[in-house]
Amino acid sequence: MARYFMKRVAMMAVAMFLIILLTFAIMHAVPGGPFTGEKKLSAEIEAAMNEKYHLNDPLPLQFVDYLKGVVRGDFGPSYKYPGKTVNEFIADGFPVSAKLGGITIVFVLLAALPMGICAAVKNGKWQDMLVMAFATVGVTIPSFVIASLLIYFFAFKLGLLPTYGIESWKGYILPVIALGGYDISYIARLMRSSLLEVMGQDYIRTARAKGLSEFSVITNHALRNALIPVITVLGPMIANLMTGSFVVEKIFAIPGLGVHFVNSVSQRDYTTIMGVTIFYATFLMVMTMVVDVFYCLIDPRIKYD
Amino acid sequence: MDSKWEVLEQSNEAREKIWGRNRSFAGDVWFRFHRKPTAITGFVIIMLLMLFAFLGPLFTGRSYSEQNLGLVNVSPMMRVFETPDQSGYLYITQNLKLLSVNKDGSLGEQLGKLREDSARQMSIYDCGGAEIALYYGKTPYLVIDPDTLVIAKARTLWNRSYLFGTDALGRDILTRLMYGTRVSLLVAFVAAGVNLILGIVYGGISGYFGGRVDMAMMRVVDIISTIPLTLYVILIMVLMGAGLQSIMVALGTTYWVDMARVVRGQVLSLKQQEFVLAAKTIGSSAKTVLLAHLIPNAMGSILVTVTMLIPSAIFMEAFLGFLGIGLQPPLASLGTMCNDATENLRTCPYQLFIPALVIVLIMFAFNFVGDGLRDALDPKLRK
Amino acid sequence: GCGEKKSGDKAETVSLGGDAKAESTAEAAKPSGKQELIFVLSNQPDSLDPSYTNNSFATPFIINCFEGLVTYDTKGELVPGNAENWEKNEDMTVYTFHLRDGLKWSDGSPLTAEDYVYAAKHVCTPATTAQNLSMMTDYIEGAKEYYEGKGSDDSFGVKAIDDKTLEYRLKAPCPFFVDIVSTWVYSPLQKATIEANGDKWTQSANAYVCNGPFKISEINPGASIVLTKNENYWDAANVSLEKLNFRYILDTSTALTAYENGEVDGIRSIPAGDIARLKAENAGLVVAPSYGTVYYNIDCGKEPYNNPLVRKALALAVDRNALINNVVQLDATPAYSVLPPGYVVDGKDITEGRSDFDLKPTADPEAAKAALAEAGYADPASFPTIQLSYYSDDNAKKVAEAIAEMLTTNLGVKVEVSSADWAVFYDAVQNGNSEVAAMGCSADYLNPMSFLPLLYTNDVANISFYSNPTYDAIVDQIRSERDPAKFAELVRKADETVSAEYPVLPLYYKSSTYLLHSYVSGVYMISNGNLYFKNAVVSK
Amino acid sequence: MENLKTSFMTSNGEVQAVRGVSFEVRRGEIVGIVGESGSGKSITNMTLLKLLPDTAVIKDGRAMFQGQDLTKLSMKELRKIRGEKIAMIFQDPMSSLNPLIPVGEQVAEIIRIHHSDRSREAVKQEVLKRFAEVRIPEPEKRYHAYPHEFSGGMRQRVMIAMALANNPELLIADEPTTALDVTIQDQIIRQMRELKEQHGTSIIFITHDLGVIAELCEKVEVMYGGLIMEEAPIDELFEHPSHPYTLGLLESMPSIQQDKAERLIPIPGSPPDMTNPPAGCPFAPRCRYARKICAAELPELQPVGEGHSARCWLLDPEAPAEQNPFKKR
Amino acid sequence: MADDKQVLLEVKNLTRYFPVGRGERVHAVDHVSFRLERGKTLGLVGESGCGKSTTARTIIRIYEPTEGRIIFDGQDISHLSERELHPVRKHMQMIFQDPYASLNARMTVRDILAEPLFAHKLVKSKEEAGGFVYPMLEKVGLTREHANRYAHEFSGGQRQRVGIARALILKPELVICDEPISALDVSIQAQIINLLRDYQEESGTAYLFIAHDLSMVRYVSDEVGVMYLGQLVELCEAEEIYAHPLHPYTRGLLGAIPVANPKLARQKVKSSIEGDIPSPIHPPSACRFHTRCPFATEKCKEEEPVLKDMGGGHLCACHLYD
Ligand SMILES: Nc1ncnc2c1ncn2[C@@H]1O[C@H](COP(=O)(O)OP(=O)(O)OP(=O)(O)O)[C@@H](O)[C@H]1O
Ligand SMILES: Nc1ncnc2c1ncn2[C@@H]1O[C@H](COP(=O)(O)OP(=O)(O)OP(=O)(O)O)[C@@H](O)[C@H]1O
Ligand SMILES: [Mg+2]
Ligand SMILES: [Mg+2]
Repeated sequence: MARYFMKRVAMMAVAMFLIILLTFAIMHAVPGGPFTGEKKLSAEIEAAMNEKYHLNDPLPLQFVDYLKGVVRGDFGPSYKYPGKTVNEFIADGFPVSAKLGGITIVFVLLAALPMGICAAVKNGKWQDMLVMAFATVGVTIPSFVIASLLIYFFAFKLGLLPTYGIESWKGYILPVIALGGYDISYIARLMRSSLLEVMGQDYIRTARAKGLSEFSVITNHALRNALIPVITVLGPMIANLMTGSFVVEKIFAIPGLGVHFVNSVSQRDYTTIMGVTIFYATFLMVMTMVVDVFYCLIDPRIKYD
Repeated sequence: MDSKWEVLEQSNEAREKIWGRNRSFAGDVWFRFHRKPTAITGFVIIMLLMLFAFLGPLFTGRSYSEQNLGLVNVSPMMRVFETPDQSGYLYITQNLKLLSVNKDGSLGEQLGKLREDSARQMSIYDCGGAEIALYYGKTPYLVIDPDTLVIAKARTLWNRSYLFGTDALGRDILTRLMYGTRVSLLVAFVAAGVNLILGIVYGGISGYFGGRVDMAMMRVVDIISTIPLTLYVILIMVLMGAGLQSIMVALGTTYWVDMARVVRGQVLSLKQQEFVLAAKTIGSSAKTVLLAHLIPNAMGSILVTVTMLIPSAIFMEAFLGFLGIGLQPPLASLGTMCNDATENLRTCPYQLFIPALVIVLIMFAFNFVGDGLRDALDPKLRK
Repeated sequence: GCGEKKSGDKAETVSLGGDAKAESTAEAAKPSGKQELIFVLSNQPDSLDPSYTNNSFATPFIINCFEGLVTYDTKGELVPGNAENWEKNEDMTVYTFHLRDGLKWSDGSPLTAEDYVYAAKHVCTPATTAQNLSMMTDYIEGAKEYYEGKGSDDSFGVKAIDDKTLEYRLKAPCPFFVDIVSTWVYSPLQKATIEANGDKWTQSANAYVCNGPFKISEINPGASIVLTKNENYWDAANVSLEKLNFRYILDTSTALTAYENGEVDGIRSIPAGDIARLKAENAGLVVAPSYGTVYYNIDCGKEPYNNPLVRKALALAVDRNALINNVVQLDATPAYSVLPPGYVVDGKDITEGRSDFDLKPTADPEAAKAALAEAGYADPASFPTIQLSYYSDDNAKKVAEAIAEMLTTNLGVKVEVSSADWAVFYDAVQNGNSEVAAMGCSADYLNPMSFLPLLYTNDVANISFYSNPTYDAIVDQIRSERDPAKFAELVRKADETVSAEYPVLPLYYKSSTYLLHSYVSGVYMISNGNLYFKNAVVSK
Repeated sequence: MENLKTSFMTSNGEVQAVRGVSFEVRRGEIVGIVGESGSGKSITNMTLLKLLPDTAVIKDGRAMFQGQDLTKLSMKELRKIRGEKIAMIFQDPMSSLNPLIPVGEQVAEIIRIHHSDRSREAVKQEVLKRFAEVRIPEPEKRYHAYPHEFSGGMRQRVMIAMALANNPELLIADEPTTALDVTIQDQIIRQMRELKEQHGTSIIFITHDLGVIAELCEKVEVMYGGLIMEEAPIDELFEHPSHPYTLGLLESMPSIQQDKAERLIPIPGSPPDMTNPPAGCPFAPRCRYARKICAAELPELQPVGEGHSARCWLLDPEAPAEQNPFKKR
Repeated sequence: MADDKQVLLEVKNLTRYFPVGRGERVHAVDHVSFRLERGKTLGLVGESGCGKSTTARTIIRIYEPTEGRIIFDGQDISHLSERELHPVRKHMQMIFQDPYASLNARMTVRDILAEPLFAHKLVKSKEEAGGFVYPMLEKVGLTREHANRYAHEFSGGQRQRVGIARALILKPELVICDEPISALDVSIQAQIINLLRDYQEESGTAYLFIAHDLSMVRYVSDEVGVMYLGQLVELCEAEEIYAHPLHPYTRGLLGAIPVANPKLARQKVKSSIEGDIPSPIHPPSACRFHTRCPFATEKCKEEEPVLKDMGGGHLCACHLYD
């Protein structure tokens, strides 16, 4: 297994290289540079800027220099925010996004799994209809609409919860709902269909034939098996939630990585774009790998070699 | 001898008779699909929405770009006040002007403002010679007689000129909604179409050849799904110019990866099936095997994936709208309509609710159809 | 009508004054309650370094944390800041400033004229990449040479005569140099912290040594920056606000909700649709004209826009009143020229009484079509499709859509609207790859000279690619005109010369808005929209 | 079991899987059920313990087990019987074990459900004993193994161990050998026989292999189209098959001494579609001896001999003798 | 033995390993050699997983042989490319085990049967194909109406007949039948066997007949080969192998066959085999059967027995007969 993961890490490195190359290429192909600000800069300042950040070097050289930095774990200075390094930006933004994302994941699982289970067990009954209707609405409304509506009702109309920020625990409630809405629905649906599928398996019939109660059949035999497809989607989901969502972070004024990343794109802050992309890709790959390990723990049939 | 004991003449036909009605695969799917009420509801909704989107504008008599800056942000349900001479009504606009409304609910002109009486918190308007005041000392605002301070009688009226109200530029939301639905559906279908072709071909090839080819092709898929979409979309916009075509290209070129994964998985498992091996031993070419055997059998998962992809394409377009790199005005999609409305959520919530509702409707419909298809295509339900 | 419910004979009436709010008495406000404010900003600055940035989002921080030689008072007039007084030579080429006694940095160390010299040299060092470099090199003698590494300390035009006397020697006579000095590139910098921390001196509260009424006490990346009173400020006795929390909320709608819920004390960007309501409800809305113009940039170097008549037709086809009242819903004045009103000479705004260049607050379709016909397009349909571009922004989008519609209906031409994110958009405009593009301009310093270079041939700022030798000559004259009255006269002449050719499509003169609860007083905004908090008083 | 009827409600209409099945199983008896695929063998037996899919409906009939009607019992009462008194072994050992749980645990579970008083250790010992009984080598080591680490035969033995765990009085084995190799199949058959001899368990053994039936069972039920076509003691069935279907089955199998020159005699045609069961005898369309009445009316089960009855018009006293294999003797 | 002209298929040292990662391999088929004459049937029996299907599939080149040669009609086809193989495919067809998986559910029977015709450009249009398809359908006992039906509508037996029709429509010289009856009802099996036998008589096709039902194999085959763990352990005349099985494995296999006669069944003295098949990834050393063989000696663990003629063309690989 260790060998298998070694191999995967090696493959990850190759993929990462290509991601870096591609992002780098696209980034430089897009017009505008990091110094396109509110006003046009004078020629000499533009020259000084280019000089300072070595943007006059031929692109391949810049790329190699950048790669050298990346290998050392240094994503370079931000071009847009002098004095800040990309590493600092990630160190500032990621914990915020990750905390919000982490809470959201817990919330999503706590809400979605029971919903999915309930719907599957009551297949075809009103509970099922209700959960499915809810889940459909959840995957239906874009998160900026959900977020706006949440603020409109809970913060504005009812005044129950803070409008912005996550300075207190109350501040987490609305962003978590807005962020998790889609995933709750998605996981609930997945859980339902996967549980229904498992409930049709032969070994469930065996379990029933043993004289197990329906409850034990579900908890002892069906759940663990039904969780497997849920776990596979969890990897990318965790990566996405923990690295921040632009929409939710913008609307709730949360200083996370998501807003930062989208802004860096529109500001052409080259190093930040690259840094965050690499960070995200690595995180995604690592999460997928972690999920695979879990997968392996849950399902003894899977041996990676 | 009793005739019942005569030997029963039997033909081979009778013995080998297949009872079920002769239904093609598609016919069979349709048969099971159309017996599911939710699926049919979804299907009908999509059809109605298409009618709404493509034929609707013929009936509204307005264009989606026609502005009436005098009538901005008028809501569909109007709280109106009777004019002093009771010949019509007055409506307080979001930017605190008075608008005359006819008896039947159609909109008239903005009243001319005579003066501002900020001490008494009212603006005085000229209403057919008489003076009438908009009193804003209290929410909701009132129309009063500036002398007697009598509040004009209020009632709620349906906006007859603009059934769904007007937006921030005085355009007819209903017409824009039709065009928005059209754009969103178009985005959805084109994205889905490109997906179908690219995703199927790519996933099919990757799965069919397997091994190193598969490995390389799947890494490409991984990479495509990690490059920052916003950056990529901006690039496309720059290369192709902003607009619908860029959105479609952007979505079409990046959004097929899920489909490719699904098709590949299906092909990988199908290609071990005996009918595929059979086709190979017969001597059929790779093309035939892929097109006649593998893809049609993966169609179930493909169709289900497509119905799931359509909502996400609509989502994505809305998100691009949110980032401000979406469609070119005055064209609107449901996503950009929602986004334009979020700013004015407090004063004109209907501007958000209406397009959001249509999005929900579309998604519901596609979800229903997707679920219906999934069941109809489920091989386990077929004998 | 049938079935209508009659509510008796007695009509309902309103009672006035019952809930009318008490007049806020700004002058008499006494501090009470916690002297703390949360004020929302809609964007993050790229840097807080006055020697580096030209970013408008840095304004609230730099103007409240730094104080230059001169500053602005509540009426928006230039008053002594760190300098007690100043004088200039006859020639207007040498300005000498005398610093106040006992000036200190926020860390308690003394602030001397040397710090100003250091700052100026720091700006004129390529490694600083000072974005406002030209504000210095254009005026100061030897600055450009110093920047290019050709000059020496001696030839550099900024000198400390002694600890308290500072001398600026200029390249050419400049009557409005004091206005220039009010910009933040002329702020003093503390050598010690910059040498110790390099680029990072603006990144931590401790290293950010400043000399204004406030200093930074806390930096929460991406979320907020907290300012606290600077006890070492020379006028600290008159600063009553203890803590000023600048919170970033990017979404204006969220910010407004937070404001109305009382979660924050003030906000800077307000959704257009709410302005009328906020004004009526007396919610603390402040709208004031600010020294700037919103216009559409026209590439005058391109066919058919190189024809002034075409540009005139466009200008005539726009209904500015509708735009102001119904689209941006702001109290603003229709603009007919790039140069906004707001510069007063001898108690009279220099733009007073100037021509309207045949333009009206509303559209004049007839005149517009006539102008177009005169330009050779009797049939508007034969006019090439106008490419109208704007940058991704909710407000810019609305304006662009409205203008496109106005041009289509009033002029009968075809218009294609396109948007792009700012970098792409601005890049295109700068490189002459646009036709008619959304643009706005605010004054860097309160002087018409802030605007005039916009149309000066080959100036960096001239992205209209407009060229008019007569105008250039007048501007050259203005640059060195020492007599204020003549200066005003020349500016008017330049304006008349250039605006008659409609080099841009002016829409309206900017207004700045902000919302601040009525329990806060003393906050003032000057005409470039800068908000000063040093006199703020909370009386809850 | 009396007149059991079970149907599936599907989108294609009602599938009448079991159309009235009655038979009895005595203590210590092994009853075999043979029949065409889809003839309702499994459904009949699953109806007993109500292990049917949701779409299935029990339309009629009783299933008496030690004086109780199983079809009328509440789920709770039924659960006490499942696994304790009546145990089942299913066809596919690959999918009938939970892949995520060690096999030992899965067997232990069935004991724990019905004997909650036993200690963990006692249960484990019991399981190990059962493992040894079904000849699973190294039971200690195998206790913690997962199903996927077992071969098909071993898994089926685990299933048997599981079924036997509580010494059930009735064991229903639904094609327990079909998916296995002959050598393994042989081992399982011997196991079944031992089981009956040692514990006196009654067994219902479902298969479509007459060979297996011949080796193991005492009584045979032949099913076709959801109905019992013939019921007979084992020797009787092979010597005097009294239904054309049984006859056909026997004829179509080559024996090990079969003359190669001789052609096999197949039963022509295909089994009936249970959505549209023929009005008459379901076998009529494929029957060599079919008469007009066969296609029109369903015959009754008629006694033919000692414990031997069959459902065929040709057994009718009125039936003519020519072309009638059952009247010649 | 038959002269070379009569030999249709010769397999020499055919070997196929499947890599399963970590450098390990499944020894699915290990040095198997046999010949098949024109118009004859060779039966191949053995337990599940012993490599029967792999042998078949390697011969028909679904799998690449790891080693060894396949000589079909005098031509070595073991390493031909797919293009070179195309004409050979016409003469070599396969019938699959699973009637449900071996037909494409999305195609009508007509299309299924026409596919080989189109693949070998025997026909140009659908109408033309009909001329081949309908007679073939009737030959396998189906009717014209069935041609429009989709594969999923058929019963198992009908499907298998369609599968056979597809294999036979090209009039191949060799048909490889990989357990064509295992998944079918007893009542249907005879139909299929009769069909195959009739066709052989009519056209002189050779069959490689794979099954695990030994009585059926005896009935259809001229020669029978017994496989164990990827190796051929015994090969001889069909009658002979049943009358005088030599290899202990063959004996055990025969003993395990259930006898469909209760009287005989009770008399039968069983000589069954205990234990399971070892893993083909690490097959036992030397004689692969020694782990389950009741007669195993030390020699069996050390020395690999080779397939030797025990007299009368009866080949067997066992140390018992040294
Ligand atoms: N879940 C189901 N839904 C609909 N029909 C079903 C279902 N399960 C079984 N049937 C139908 O019920 C009938 C009897 O099925 P059953 O499983 O009892 O057959 P069987 O005799 O056990 O066959 P086999 O030998 O293949 O196991 C068949 O016609 C089958 O098609
Ligand atoms: N594609 C493959 N990859 C890896 N191993 C394989 C593959 N195909 C077959 N095997 C292995 O090769 C061995 C022989 O398999 P094969 O299918 O030839 O057996 P068989 O005799 O046909 O069995 P059965 O009677 O079950 O059909 C088995 O252990 C099997 O697991
Ligand atoms: Mg069954
Ligand atoms: Mg096989």
